[in-house]
Amino acid sequence: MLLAVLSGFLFACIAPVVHGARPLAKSYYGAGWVLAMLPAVLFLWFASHLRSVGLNGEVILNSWTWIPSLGISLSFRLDGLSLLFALLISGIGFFIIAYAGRYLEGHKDQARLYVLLLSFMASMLGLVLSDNLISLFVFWELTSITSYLLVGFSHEDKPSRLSARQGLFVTMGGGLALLAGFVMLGMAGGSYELSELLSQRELLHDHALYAPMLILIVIGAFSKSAQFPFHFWLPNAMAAPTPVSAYLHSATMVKAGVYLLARLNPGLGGTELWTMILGLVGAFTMFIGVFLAVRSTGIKKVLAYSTVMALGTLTMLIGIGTPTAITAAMAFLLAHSLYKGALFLVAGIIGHSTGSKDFMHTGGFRSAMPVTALFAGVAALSLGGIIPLFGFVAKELMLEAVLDAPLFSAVLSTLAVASAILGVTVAAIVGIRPWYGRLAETKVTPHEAPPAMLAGPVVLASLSLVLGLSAPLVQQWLLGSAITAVHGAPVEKNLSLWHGFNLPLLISAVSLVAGLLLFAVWRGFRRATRFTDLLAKVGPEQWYERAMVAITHVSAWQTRMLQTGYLRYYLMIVLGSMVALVLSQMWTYRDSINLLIDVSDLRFYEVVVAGVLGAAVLMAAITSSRLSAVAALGAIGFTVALLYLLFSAPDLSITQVLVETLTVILLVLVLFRLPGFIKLSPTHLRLRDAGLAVIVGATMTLLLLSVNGTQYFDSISSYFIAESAPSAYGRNIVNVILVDFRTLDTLGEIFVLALAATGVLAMIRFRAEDKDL
Amino acid sequence: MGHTTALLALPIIIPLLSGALSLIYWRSRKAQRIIGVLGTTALLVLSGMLVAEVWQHGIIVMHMGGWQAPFGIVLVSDMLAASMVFMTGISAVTTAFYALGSVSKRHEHFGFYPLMHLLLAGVNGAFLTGDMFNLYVWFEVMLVASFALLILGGERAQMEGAIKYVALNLVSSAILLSAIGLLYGLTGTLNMADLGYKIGQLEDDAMISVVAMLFLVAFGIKAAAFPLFFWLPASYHTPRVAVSALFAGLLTKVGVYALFRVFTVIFPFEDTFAQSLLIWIAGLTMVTGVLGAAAQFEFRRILSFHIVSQIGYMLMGLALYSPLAIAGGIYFIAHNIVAKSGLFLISGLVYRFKGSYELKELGGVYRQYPMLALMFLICAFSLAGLPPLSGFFAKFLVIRAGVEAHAWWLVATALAVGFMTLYSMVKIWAEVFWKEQEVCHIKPPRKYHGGTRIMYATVIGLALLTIAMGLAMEPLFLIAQMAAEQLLDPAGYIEAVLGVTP
Amino acid sequence: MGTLMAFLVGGLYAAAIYMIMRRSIVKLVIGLVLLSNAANLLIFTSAGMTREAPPLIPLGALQPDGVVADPLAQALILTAIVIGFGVLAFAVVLIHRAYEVVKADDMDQMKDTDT
Amino acid sequence: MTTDYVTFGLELATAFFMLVGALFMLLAGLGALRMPDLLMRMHATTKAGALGSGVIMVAVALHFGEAGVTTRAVAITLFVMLTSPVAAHVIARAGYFTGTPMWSRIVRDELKGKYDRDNHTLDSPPRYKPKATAETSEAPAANTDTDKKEP
Amino acid sequence: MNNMMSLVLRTTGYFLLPLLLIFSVFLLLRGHDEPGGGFIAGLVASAAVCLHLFFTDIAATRRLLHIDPRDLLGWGLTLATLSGIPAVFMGDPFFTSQWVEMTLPLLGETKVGTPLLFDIGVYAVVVGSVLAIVLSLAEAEE
Amino acid sequence: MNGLTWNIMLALIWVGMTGNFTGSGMAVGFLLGYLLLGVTLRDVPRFSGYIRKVPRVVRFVFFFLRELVVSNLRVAYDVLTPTDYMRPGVIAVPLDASTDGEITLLANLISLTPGSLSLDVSTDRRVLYVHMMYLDDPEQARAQIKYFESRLLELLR
Amino acid sequence: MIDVVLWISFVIMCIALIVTFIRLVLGPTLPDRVVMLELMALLSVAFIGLYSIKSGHSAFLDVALVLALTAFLAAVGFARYLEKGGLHDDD
Ligand code: NA
Ligand code: NA
Repeated sequence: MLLAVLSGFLFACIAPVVHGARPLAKSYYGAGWVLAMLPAVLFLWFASHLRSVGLNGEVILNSWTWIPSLGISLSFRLDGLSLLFALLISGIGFFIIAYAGRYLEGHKDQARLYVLLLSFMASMLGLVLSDNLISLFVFWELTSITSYLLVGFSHEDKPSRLSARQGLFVTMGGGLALLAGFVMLGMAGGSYELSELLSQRELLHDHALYAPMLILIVIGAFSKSAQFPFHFWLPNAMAAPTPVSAYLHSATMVKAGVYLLARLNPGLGGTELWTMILGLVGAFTMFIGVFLAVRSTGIKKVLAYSTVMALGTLTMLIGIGTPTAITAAMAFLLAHSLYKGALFLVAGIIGHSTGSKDFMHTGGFRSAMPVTALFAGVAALSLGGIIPLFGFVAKELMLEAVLDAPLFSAVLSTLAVASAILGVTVAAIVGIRPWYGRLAETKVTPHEAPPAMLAGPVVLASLSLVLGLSAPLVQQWLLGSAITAVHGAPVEKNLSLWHGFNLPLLISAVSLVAGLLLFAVWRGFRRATRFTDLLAKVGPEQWYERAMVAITHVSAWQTRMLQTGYLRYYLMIVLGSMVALVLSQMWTYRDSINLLIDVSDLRFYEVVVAGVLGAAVLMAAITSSRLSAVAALGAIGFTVALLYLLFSAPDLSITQVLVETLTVILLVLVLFRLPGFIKLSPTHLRLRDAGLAVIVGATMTLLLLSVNGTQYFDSISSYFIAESAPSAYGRNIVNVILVDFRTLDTLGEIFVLALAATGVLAMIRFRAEDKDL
Repeated sequence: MGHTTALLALPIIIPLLSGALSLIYWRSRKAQRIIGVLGTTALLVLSGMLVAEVWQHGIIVMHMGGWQAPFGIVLVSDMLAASMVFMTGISAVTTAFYALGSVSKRHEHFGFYPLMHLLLAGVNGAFLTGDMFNLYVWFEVMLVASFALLILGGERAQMEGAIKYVALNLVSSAILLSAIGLLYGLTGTLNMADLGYKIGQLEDDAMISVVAMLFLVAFGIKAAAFPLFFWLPASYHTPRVAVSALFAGLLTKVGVYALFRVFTVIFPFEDTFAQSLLIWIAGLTMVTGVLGAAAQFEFRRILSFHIVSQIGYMLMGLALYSPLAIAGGIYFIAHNIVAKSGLFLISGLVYRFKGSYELKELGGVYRQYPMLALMFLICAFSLAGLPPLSGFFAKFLVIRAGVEAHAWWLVATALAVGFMTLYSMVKIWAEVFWKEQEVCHIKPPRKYHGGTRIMYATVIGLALLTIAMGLAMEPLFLIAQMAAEQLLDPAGYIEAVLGVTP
Repeated sequence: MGTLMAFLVGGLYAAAIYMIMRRSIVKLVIGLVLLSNAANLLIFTSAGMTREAPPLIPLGALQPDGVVADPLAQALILTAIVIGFGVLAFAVVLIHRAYEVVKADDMDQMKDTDT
Repeated sequence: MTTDYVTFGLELATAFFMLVGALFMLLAGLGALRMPDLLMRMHATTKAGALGSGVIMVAVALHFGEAGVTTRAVAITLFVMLTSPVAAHVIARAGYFTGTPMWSRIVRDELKGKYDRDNHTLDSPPRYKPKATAETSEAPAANTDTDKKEP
Repeated sequence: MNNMMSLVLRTTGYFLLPLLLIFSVFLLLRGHDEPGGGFIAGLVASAAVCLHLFFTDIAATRRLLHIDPRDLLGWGLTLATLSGIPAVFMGDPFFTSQWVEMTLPLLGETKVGTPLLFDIGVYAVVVGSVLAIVLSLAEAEE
Repeated sequence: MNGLTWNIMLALIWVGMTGNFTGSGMAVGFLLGYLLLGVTLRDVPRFSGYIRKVPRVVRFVFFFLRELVVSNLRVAYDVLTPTDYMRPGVIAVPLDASTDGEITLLANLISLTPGSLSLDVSTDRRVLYVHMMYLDDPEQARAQIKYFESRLLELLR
Repeated sequence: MIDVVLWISFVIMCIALIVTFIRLVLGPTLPDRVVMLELMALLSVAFIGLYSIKSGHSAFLDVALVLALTAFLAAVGFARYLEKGGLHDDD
């Protein structure tokens, strides 16, 4: 299974080679077919498990160690649920890649598209096959990344870039919540392996972190699956070329969230919180999605919003969690993937063959492109939930589940019925509007699509019909085990095309009529509901936009406040922090700190030297002449040297004298070029700075007084005094320390000097002239 | 253990000698280049051997000059130090190779190579030394080398940035020096293990806690922690990009390392005021850094601010003070060195092709240089913490540690900051790589002449490394874990150095 | 003497900080000199000061007679003085070049790089 | 007994020289404080300063009575005698050159106007020149007492 | 002919220069036993060269030096670093002092060791650095 | 080989023979050597100059020291009394000294003696400008300095 | 006796130091200040002499030796600066 996942990445790597390969060079779409062989093979490989996994309900586990110390492994799990998804991903992937070969024929970035599509497919496969939360998350994020690049495929257009960014931010933002949730889940369950986690339902439900972890995971899933309030990114992601949209929206990425919820249902599901969040949000999303679909006119937009509806439905069903609901969810999932995949490809064909991108500019294409029209119609029927298509099966089950929902049945049912009606309208818009009526004026003369592009819609739409007719078989071979996987136990619910006359059927019939009526007054309906645009102004998309603006503003403000460019403010903050920390700690320990104030042992000449030093320091600080300041530095140098001398440090004293002399020479050499001091700051600022400076100084004084009063241990220097002559053969202990006991310090020190000299040379001799990097 | 091996000193001696030789051969570019490549490669190899050595033998100690601890200076390598030295080696090799293609004759003539070597020596010295004052000395070596590298070129922006950089870093050095002096006055010793040992014996260590604050501030400045980071964004974008990359990769990490070292061995951190403080510092560092980046529209400035925010994650590892957290922090350091250096180097290539660092003026790189774009994506997504790159696991570790410690706000901050990092990376991607360039001010050099190829190679190397660090996480995590366990058990360190059990 | 030195050192720090915070870059350098002296004297004081007993061993002896001043502190300060000198030399030339490039002695005209 | 006298005599001499030396140093300081202009201050500092420190070195040499110390004391004295007039000279010259104001009661200034400010050459007065062909026509920039700032 | 600095200074300077240099070597060699050592000695030597610079000009001072300060820098650093290496061949840690006892004319029994080499390296580095800085600054001045 | 070198060699030999490697040993050796030279080689032309010069040097040193002390006392007096008596001024002194060494030594010594401070030497080295504290009579002051110069030159030539 | 004289000498030296410093502050011109720095160096030499007598440690004389040899360099530096046309008075 690892190979199944990795092969996608490998193919992605060689895609550019294949794309440019000489035998295929004449017809670039040829590469599409070649590369499509990979998903085809994968599809067949997964299909070969239909008997064992699908029919017999086996679970195949495969594990490769990755980071065992952290409980992260590359473990894969092929059960009904992952098989269903894997088949959808690889199957639809086959058509998409083949389609892309033709759709973007001659496009300069076609090779990159292959790379991205294949990587994306591989990531999706990894996601649905992973049995380890963290590796699942890895693939989860990979799908976000690849989809970002796919959505931004036409990256030279700004809207395209913005949409890609929006999708990325929403899904990644959710991804972060998901990560936190996963970490909590792993902590609560003691493992990241799904196989282990899902069997600990009780433990998880009772865990103190159940609610937060659930909410975090749900946020992650919702953002990916475009649940309200994250639904807005999906239609915007329509900037992508059609094969991309189709792939993203039919089978794959957007369903990742649904997949995750379904996957975790046995472990986390079944609580009121679960049902409440998933059920209500799902239902609301379903309604919003379909409502907005009807309100839109752009071909892809309509399809995208209808996808939102489907995702809402799925979420709602998983939230309800009853056997019927789970069955409905799986059926709906399959149905949606088929018809939506077909319809997106059809949308692409319309765009490709006519140049139209809006339903308002379509009509009457049936004669020019009959095959497309036919299969578009079939897919639309499935979308509308019309018998005998598989969509019908799914919709009936959905209505049944909603009606029997243990919680919030009334709300859910109301929304479900409303959505069913609008769903029919959407189906009509898609299935009727472009094909019938007056022939619309188009940029391109309508023509039938080539086989590579037609293959997808034809097969997928046909499957909608075939599967609908063989619903029980589908359950037996495929959905049954998936349902078991989601529910955590086998389900006694049979899938069939015909349930007899019951309430759901009635609702279906009513909604069919109502939906078609609504289609008839589509324009009017859209006009009548224009008021909802006002709502959009305060809707989640606006939140997103505002957040983006807020980030810019807040960050600019913060930078203005903090990174002012004024060294003195930086110093104020730095030193202020230091003083605050030191003083606060001193205050905390005020009882055990012992300030030593003892002036009894002073000698007058020491006081005088110190006094002159102090006065010189004052002079250096307040003089208005820089030359006086330098002279004051000289005085400081001499007095410091005297202090060192008075306290038994001849080497220091000599060094100080020499360094001071050279410092003065350096300053004098440099000052020649510089202007005199100008009084730059007004008095109050100088007082403020002086205040801070005095506080810093006082802090250092306090520190020193307390350290003078405290000596915890004897100094190690007695060792040097004792060993200098006998072991190091030197009588000047300071020098012996420098060149023998602590050679490394001195070594570092001379390197500092050398570095300073090198820097100085560079500064003086190196003028900024050449700009080459 | 007291295992003595020359391996311990070589990561300092080699760059010191390389630097000295490069200074001797300052007239010959060729010699300097050869020394540059050989010296850094040797450094990498030796540091790899050092890691292996520590892995096998635990903490190793060398008593420089043959003087017993705590009297002489000891070099100590636990796993933290060894792995930091190894990361320095990686940084060194990339810089040296990238420099072959990118550094101009004049830069070479005025000391790029010796400065680079000595910067590395300072960094490694700081990592390996077991003596507080010696740490100060190596900090200064590193600092002055960085000063000189920073101004190499002499442009106005460099001078302006350098003045702030120099002033603030010198203030921090003065604080550090004062803190060391006070600590010496209190304890009469400078050896870290001895300090830890003696302070551990104290009943009343009021003044120690006070002085610890000075260390926190001094190293906080070096590490560019909130609110002490100002010098970094003011200057890091001004030098040549090979230099920026080296700085970004290494300098602040040394400050972080020092915090890790000092607040485990000398002032154990658990349940102290300093720890609770550091939690706040970590969070605020992340946030202010990332917001700073969000406000920028210049390639390298964005990257510079992100250094700050990433420091927050590393500090978070220390602040949480659990084995996992510290391992996470350590892994984060390693990851950041790779990813951040890579990004800076990429910005240099972009500059070479497009002649600007301003997002506004850039564009079209994805179309013209897809390989470069891919490398950027890898490094940028790694920085933003996306799987399966090293950044993801770095983030994962600290977040998991945060969750385990129930540090909810810190976890939330870390996650949000991860998002904001993505924000900035996407901004760069969209503007520099996706967008069409309006006007190109320079004539791009021929696409693949020798220098560019070497630059490319280093960038690719780093990108592959960040992938590899993610994929081969297990051994790295074990190393980080070992480092963390050693850090959290100062007794082992003390015993290795002093031969006494506290 | 430690007490007096504590106040002196405090004064040195205060003056140094005040100078570093001025707008004039020349004052910045003077502040750095003061800062370096402040830190050195702080170490000197903190280690404890001894009168009239330099850490030297008389010719022919193996140990000094009597108590001598702390040689380690002196060695540290010596190292610090040298480092301070190197850094200062760099800083002096830096302001010199900065003045040439910016053509002003005013820190307020050197804030373009930050934002 | 003899050694006691010698010791006492040495001590006495030491004390004397110390005191004298210190007084000379004080003199230098007071002179510096009180004198009205730069050059006059330098009279005090150069002479009294050099002498004072030299005298104290004599005291040092007497006190220690060791060859090594004596050598060093002599060396210090010599160095002071060597360097301090040079220092005085260069400062005086530079001070004069840059027009440091002189005391208002100066009686005579034969140097006035002899410096060439551009190439720093110093002319000698015509009467001391080998041939009496004094070119009075060349008029170097005036160096007046009030001319504080150089051009 | 440089009129900038006076004849008096120049003449005294030529006298002081060797004096200072000798003094610096003296400080270097005795540093292990009395106040002095490589650093102090190096500073004195640099001061001597600064003096020379002050009474002559840069060209003359460079001629006086014979060697570029940058070379001095590099060699000094190398010498100081290498002085720590012999220990390794004796099986000791880096920078363990190695002493050779020898009888020298005039000085008698003398111990000569790597610390002296190290100190000479320090001396060279100090002279090299200070002169590199001062000379280049002086050049920039002109 | 001139007298001084000989004298030093004799002193060294003395020190070597006595084994007394100290300053005082050297001084004794030097003195002995000088006496020996003075007694034995007085008439050898090569050494006669040296032998005559040494007492002059000694005398000059004492002369100079006296001047130094006197000058200091004078300064002391001035410092402690009101400034009214001072008549400062700059005079030009023509030079007989011709070599750099002579001029420099003279200038430095003048700076160390009472009431005078060398300012500068003219570029043609003919004139020394001296600042005087008490310039009652410029010619007298010039003569004073010329006398000083002659004593010095006597010693040097 | 010698102790008493030492103390007196120290007192005198201290007064000298203070007085010198006052002139250093008063200036008024750069050359004045430089002269005072020179004097401070000489004062230090003398002070060191006294102190070495007081402490009995001749090692301190080495400091005086260095001072005597090198302190005048600062003055020479200043003089050079002035002659090159630097401001001598920038109050
Ligand atoms: Na203490
Ligand atoms: Na050694």
